Amino acid sequence: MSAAWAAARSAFRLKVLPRSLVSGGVILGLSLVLALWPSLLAPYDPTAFDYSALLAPPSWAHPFGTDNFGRDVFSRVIHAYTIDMQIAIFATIGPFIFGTIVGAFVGYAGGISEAIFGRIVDATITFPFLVLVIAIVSVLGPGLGNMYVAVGVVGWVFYARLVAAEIKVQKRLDYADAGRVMGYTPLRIIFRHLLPNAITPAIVYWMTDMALAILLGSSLGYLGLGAQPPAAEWGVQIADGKNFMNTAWWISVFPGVAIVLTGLGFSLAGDGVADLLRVRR
Amino acid sequence: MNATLPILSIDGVSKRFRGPYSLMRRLKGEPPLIVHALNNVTLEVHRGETLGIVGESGCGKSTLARCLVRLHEADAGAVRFEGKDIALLRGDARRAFNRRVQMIFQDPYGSLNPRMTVSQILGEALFVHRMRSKPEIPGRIAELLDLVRLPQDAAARYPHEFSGGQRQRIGIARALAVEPDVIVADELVSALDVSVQAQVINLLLQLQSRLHLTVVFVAHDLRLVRHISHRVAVMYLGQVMEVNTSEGLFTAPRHPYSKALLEAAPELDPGQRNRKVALRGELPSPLNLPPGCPFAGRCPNVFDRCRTERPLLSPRGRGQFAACHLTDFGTPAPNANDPTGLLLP
Amino acid sequence: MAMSANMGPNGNTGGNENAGLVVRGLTTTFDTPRGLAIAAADVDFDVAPGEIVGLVGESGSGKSVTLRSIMGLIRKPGRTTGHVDWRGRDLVAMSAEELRRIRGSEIAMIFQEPMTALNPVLPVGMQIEENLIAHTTLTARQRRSRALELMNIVGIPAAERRLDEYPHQFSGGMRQRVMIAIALACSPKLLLADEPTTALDVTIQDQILKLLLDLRDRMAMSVVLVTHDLGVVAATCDRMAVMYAGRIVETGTVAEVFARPRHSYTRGLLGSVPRSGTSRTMLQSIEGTPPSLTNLPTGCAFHPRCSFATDMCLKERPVLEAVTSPTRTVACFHHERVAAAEAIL
Amino acid sequence: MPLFSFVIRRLLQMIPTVIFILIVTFILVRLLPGDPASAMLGDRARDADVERINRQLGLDQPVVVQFFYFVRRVVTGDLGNSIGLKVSVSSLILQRLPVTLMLTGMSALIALVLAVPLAFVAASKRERLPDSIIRGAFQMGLSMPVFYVGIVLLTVFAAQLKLFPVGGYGDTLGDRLYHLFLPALTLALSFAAVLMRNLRASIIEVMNAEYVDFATAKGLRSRVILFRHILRNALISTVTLFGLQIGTLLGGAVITETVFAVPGAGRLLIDSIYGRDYPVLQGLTIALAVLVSLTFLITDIVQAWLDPRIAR
Amino acid sequence: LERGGTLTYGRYADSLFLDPVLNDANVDIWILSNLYDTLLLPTDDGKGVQPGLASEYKLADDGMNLTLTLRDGVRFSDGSPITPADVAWSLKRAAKKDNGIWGFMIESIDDVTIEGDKSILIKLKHPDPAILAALTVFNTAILPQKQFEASPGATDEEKAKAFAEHPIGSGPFVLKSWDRGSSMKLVRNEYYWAKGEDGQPLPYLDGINFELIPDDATRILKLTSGEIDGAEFIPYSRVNELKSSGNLDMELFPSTRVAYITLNVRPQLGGKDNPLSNPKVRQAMNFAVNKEAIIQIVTHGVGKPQTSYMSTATPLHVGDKPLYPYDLDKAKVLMKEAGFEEGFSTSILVLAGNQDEIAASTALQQMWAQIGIKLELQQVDNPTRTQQYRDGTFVMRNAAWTDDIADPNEITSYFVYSKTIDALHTGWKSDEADQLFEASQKEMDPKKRAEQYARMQEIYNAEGPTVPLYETPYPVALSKKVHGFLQIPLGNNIFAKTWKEK
Ligand SMILES: Nc1ncnc2c1ncn2[C@@H]1O[C@H](COP(=O)(O)OP(=O)(O)OP(=O)(O)O)[C@@H](O)[C@H]1O
Ligand SMILES: Nc1ncnc2c1ncn2[C@@H]1O[C@H](COP(=O)(O)OP(=O)(O)OP(=O)(O)O)[C@@H](O)[C@H]1O
Ligand SMILES: [Mg+2]
Ligand SMILES: [Mg+2]
Repeated sequence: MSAAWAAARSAFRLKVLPRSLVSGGVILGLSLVLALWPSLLAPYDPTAFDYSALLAPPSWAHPFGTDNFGRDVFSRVIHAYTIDMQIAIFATIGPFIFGTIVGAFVGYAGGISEAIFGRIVDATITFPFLVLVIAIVSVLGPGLGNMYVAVGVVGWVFYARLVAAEIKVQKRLDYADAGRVMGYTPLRIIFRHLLPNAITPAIVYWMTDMALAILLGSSLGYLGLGAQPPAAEWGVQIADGKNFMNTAWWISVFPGVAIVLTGLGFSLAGDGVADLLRVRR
Repeated sequence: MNATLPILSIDGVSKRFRGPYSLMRRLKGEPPLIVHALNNVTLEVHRGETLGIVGESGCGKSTLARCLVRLHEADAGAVRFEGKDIALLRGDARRAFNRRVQMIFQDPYGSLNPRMTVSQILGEALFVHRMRSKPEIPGRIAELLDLVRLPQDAAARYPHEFSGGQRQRIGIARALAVEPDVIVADELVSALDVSVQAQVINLLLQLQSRLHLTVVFVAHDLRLVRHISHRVAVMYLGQVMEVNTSEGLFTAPRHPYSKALLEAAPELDPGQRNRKVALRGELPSPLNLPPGCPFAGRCPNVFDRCRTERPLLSPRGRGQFAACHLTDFGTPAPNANDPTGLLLP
Repeated sequence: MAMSANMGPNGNTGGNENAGLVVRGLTTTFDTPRGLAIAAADVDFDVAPGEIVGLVGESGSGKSVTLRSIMGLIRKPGRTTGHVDWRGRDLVAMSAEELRRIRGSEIAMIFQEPMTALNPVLPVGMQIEENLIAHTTLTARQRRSRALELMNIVGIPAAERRLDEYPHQFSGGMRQRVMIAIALACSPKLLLADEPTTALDVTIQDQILKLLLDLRDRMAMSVVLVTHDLGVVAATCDRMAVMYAGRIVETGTVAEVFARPRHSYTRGLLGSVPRSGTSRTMLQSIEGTPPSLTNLPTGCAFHPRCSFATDMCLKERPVLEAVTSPTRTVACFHHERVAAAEAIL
Repeated sequence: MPLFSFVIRRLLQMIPTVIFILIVTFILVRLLPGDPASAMLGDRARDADVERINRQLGLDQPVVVQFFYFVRRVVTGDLGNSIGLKVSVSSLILQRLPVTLMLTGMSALIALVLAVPLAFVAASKRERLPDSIIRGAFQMGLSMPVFYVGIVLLTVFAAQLKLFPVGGYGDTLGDRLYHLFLPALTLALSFAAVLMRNLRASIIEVMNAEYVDFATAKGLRSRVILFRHILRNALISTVTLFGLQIGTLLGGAVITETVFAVPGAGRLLIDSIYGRDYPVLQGLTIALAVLVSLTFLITDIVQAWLDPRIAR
Repeated sequence: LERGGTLTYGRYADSLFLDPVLNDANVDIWILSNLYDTLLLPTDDGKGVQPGLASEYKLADDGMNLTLTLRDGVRFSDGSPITPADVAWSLKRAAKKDNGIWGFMIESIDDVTIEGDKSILIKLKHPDPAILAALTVFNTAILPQKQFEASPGATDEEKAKAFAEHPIGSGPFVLKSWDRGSSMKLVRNEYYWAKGEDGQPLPYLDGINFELIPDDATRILKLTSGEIDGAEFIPYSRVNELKSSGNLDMELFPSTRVAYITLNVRPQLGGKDNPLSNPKVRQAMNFAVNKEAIIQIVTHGVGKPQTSYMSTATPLHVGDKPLYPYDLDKAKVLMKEAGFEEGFSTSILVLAGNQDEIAASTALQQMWAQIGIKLELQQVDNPTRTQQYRDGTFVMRNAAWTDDIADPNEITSYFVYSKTIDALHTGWKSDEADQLFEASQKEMDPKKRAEQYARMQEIYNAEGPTVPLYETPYPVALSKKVHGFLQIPLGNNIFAKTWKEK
């Protein structure tokens, strides 16, 4: 009896995804739904003014209160999912892909390319990231598009570094040699064999990076270099509410909660993905 | 010696690796440290035979095996496949060579891409070398699985779902997929359990006779090498110390090192115990090779010449070669004065 | 609990200095995501003072877990039950502090991998002296000279200098010696050696095994020697126990077991090893693969791979029982048939 | 000796990095729209004034020429004068950088003090309630924008509880430490979260290492095992991360210094971007690059000291 | 009244350069009067002139000569006497062409001569109705010639740099130490000439500590926690909150500050026709702006609607009704008349991170949307904006203005007169206004000059290139213990008569 039970349990457990992936996935899934269809939940137009309800505290009509324009904070927080999830994805996908490809080549080729890349890495991590991004955004002009470019110019290095390091490990393993002995081309070995095994840290980092991108987006929004008003974006909202911390805390607190929650989602998902992709040997 | 052309010949191959090169050495203008992994190795592999290669860890067995399949390029000397120097092969010729000389690796866990299923692993080999047309590939995969005695449902599974022995069979199947002439097996079974080792060895023996394979069998387990090989080469510190037929080596080793190696291996018979240490000391570092015989430091029969002059591999009759100044070492002569001859039963 | 018949040479378990180690019903389980893994089940065996007992079995059969359970090294999610009587006191029931005092002083352990068992960031001298600090009142100077002495005992040249070096500066054989030196630091009465030579070359293995024999003689120490190499057992041990899937399936003196194995698994093990004069013949392999510990076959765990198996083996689990003498035990319904089967070779 | 060669090698490696950064900065700042004169003079400037000032600053020359002059001066150790503040850049850097160093140093310290013990607790109570609480809390620290954390800490600890001063920098050393505590804490939170995460993972890994079992088998006391065997090994990988994060920490200082009115280099950097104060921006970038490189060097040395396998 | 004590004052930004002539920014200008003294001083309402270092002054009837008499016994802060030579040298330095950017205010000065041991004669190139007001402005401050010239450096600029590190002036305070970017400490000038209510020399305070706290929230926190005694630039959103707090005085000092949107009215912009060049469009945009709403949203009721482009605190201001009362219908009609019934898309430059500008622009975006104008906000940093502004390539921008001189000529020269900076770089030009301005610069008859200014305001307010938003006072919060602090409409922080309860 108990043996049957144990067998059933083990079968069940095996199919089950890592717990953190499930909880992270649920948070992110919901976020994505809100990002795609914010009007499902948001009762008001996020940019509509209401002069009769400036700085109104949370109430049934406005669950998160209103801001200094009388805009519904709840609707703004919800609508901000669209922009912030977009930031999370767009600011990181380019660096992820480009960095992964560069990292794969550098890690495989080694030698001079590795030395050059090493200096680029040094320079990049030596330069305060935020400052560099600010400078680049200042050159290109504010706005999300340019922010993606700025983040991408710097961000790919980290992916490339992770992938290169992992490829260096992987290329010494027997299965890589096996590929060479089979007469496979380097391209096939890199992309068909090594990369799938080397990319896990990059994917895990990607999860974290998406959370970081939202934070960076907020910081830039706060500095006025990210999303442009009247768009609802959490960083912009926090910046909007900064002067009202004492009198209307709800303007900045709720977007703050949203940031933390989404960050948590990404981080849990990252842990989960790491679990899921761990090579079983 | 066999008059026919050897399928693989190794002709004075040397391989060096660059060791750590500290700034201190650079500043002093000293050259980087060099690991002498192979020194002037000469060997022949004949069609259809199994050549065993034994030696202690770090003596260069794997390096040699890798030179054979061109995972390493030799620094000096040449490896010839059917008389052609493999270092000169380019493009299609190189691919053809790669197809015909395959390698199987030691680590059953590391040698298979963990993210590919068995059918992907085998299918890729078949596809890249155009061994079969696309629709025929699944059938061929089934045949291969059958050949290495894996169940058919193995095709859809990932390496981690198999035991070590099964994985080695997948490795063998991958090598066989391209229908090679030569298989270089580097420590094929050392990572496996005794009971499973036997399965894989049996499989290799069967396949060899069925497919007329030539096998280079690299291992450190003397019992295994003796069991499977026609001829055996004993290596020490990047050099071949002795080449002998399997029986010849085990009954009358012609090199003191071979003898010590045999003595050190524990006998399976509890009645044959002894308390004498077979060989003292350890393998010296390949970073700075001694000028004379590499074994001089540990050899019980050492004399002055050994320390200054490196003995060359020279014939000892009946297909035997040894690199030792004691040319009559191990001769099965009834000469009672020879202290080294008494070992043989 | 099935054990009463097997009390070993020191059947009296009363607390006395000469009792040695008496293991009874030692069971260790792990709660894994795949279910409960019974890594060691009902393990019974004894070790008399001065005796070397070999523990053999294939990978994953629970040899290391047994040793670790004796030392109380099983961590969550693992759990150990049963009795380990050391000189009359039960180690399993002992308080952590009492156990700590015994570990490293009366009972010492050598680990399988000298590479990973030594702390890479501490000089080896420190790692030896640590043991002395924990269990003796020696002064720093005395500790240092004891460490030097130990290095000499295990045969590490230039000990004075090497004490300050780090593990990575030692070769594999030297590291294993360092580990032995650490284990010997407080002159233990029992040495648990977990595959001390598996990672080493034959010549080094030979040196280390001979060293162990020497030490046993000089210090009247008992040794449990875990290995999967039957040759090592044949060359070193007095008695042996064979494990399969977490259970001991056969015990006896080495000579008895080698001459006439009474368990089909033992028989298979002996058959899988190539012997002289069997060149290029099929080996007697044990077909199939070892079972998963979370999903053991019913009845005798070995029955799916056993050529002697009958319906009974499928339904009922044989217990370990004394056969010809109190120290000759086997867990097989058909041990007479196995013993009578034609000799291996 | 090995350490010495190691240090020399690393120092030599810094040179191309610094040159690379120098070029990038130089080009980047000149790509920024707007010039120092407009930045300085603001809306009321007339064209003639702007031109005059740009001429005085040599900004009418081609960029290559400017770069040449700049490098020539840097080689002689002269970083030039600030355009906006009208003092020498080196004196500015000497005045501001130590503040930021102290701030980052303190926050690194606080991060360690927070992360190390809690990582131990989390690792040993792995997957249980304390672990979840600790990880959750640190995750929050990681997910909150720095400026937000700063304002919250200020409001609670300085304004409400009056435990700390509201920003500023002090005069005496003790006073400064006291002033810098809250900003350092703000910076430390996300840093601690990253450290904790990494340390927890490596502690778990080290705890499962064979040498820890071997140490237990030697009969060592658990305290000895913890400190001598586990902590030291777990710190090795964390030290690298620690070094890498210093750059990030300096980046975070930019915002923290503004929120807490700390007159540090981070704020100077931002001001110099907004003020198009090229000499300050360039000088400061070099200083920071050298500094961060030195930090890497130091962490490498610490790591080499912790891990004898490295410096061969 | 209590003497003594040090006042700690929180500033939003640090000073850059403490030379009266060569400085560029308000952060310097607004505190310079504490270190340096001018011959004449602005009255507290910022509209008039009163004696300063000069106890008497007399403008000749033809308006071509000005005679000033130095006050008895006035000294610099190092104790040396102030001589007419110092005065003449200082004024000539200030008036020298290309010396700094403020020279335009005294461009009428032709020569300065010493008349005896007390008097100075200023000869003008042409009659200048604003000359007296100009002599209250910071750049005409009197410096000690000898000490200045003894400063290291070859050029005037280098000497000024060195001198300004330890400036010697005759203001009520002396610079004691300056930790750039952090704090600036002033102590009282023992030699200051003015007397307090108690008959003793001013100032009352022993010193002032300026602390630099750029973050608004932090500055207020420091004030409420009692760490500082006063804080400038209180965000409007916090004014009402601080007004109701018990231990603070929330002061709203009348100012000349106006906030407005500048529109580029060139006919072509970026190769396309520019709708903003049409006066009807500009009027429509003006009518479409609900100023009351903006004042609520941005200034939280602190500001008031503008009645002319110049603030009510500027001399010769006219107008008592808010410009362009909110009238959406009229706006729509005007748009239709202008041919923009469908509206158009346009953009506005906003200073990145500036909450007031963001709020105002966001509100404008909404309001103008109602007449079909789609407004895009572009946040940029200051130099970027300034460059686009100066190049005349911007479309619209947020802006604010404060006077430096107690005369309407400064603001009018920038806003209206096309030859200064193209009327705020907008490309707007009215020949009539230009002529009026030129005439008013020499018009010595106050009544006539007032008429000229009334007309100029009429023209500009009707079709000028700006959208006036609001005028606001200077919000300064002070501890209840602080008395007698004054920020005059020109922005100058006057600490001379400030005192602090113990
Ligand atoms: N890629 C490499 N770079 C530097 N040194 C190498 C490299 N590969 C092998 N070596 C060195 O060459 C020598 C021979 O190595 P090799 O792997 O051939 O030995 P082996 O006989 O196969 O040993 P094992 O039994 O341990 O596999 C060793 O000293 C090894 O350290
Ligand atoms: N901490 C653990 N958690 C779960 N399962 C474990 C743990 N430790 C050991 N096991 C399981 O217990 C079984 C016995 O392992 P053990 O290490 O004792 O094998 P062994 O006989 O020593 O094998 P080897 O020859 O490979 O050392 C294995 O199946 C292993 O997977
Ligand atoms: Mg090898
Ligand atoms: Mg084991």
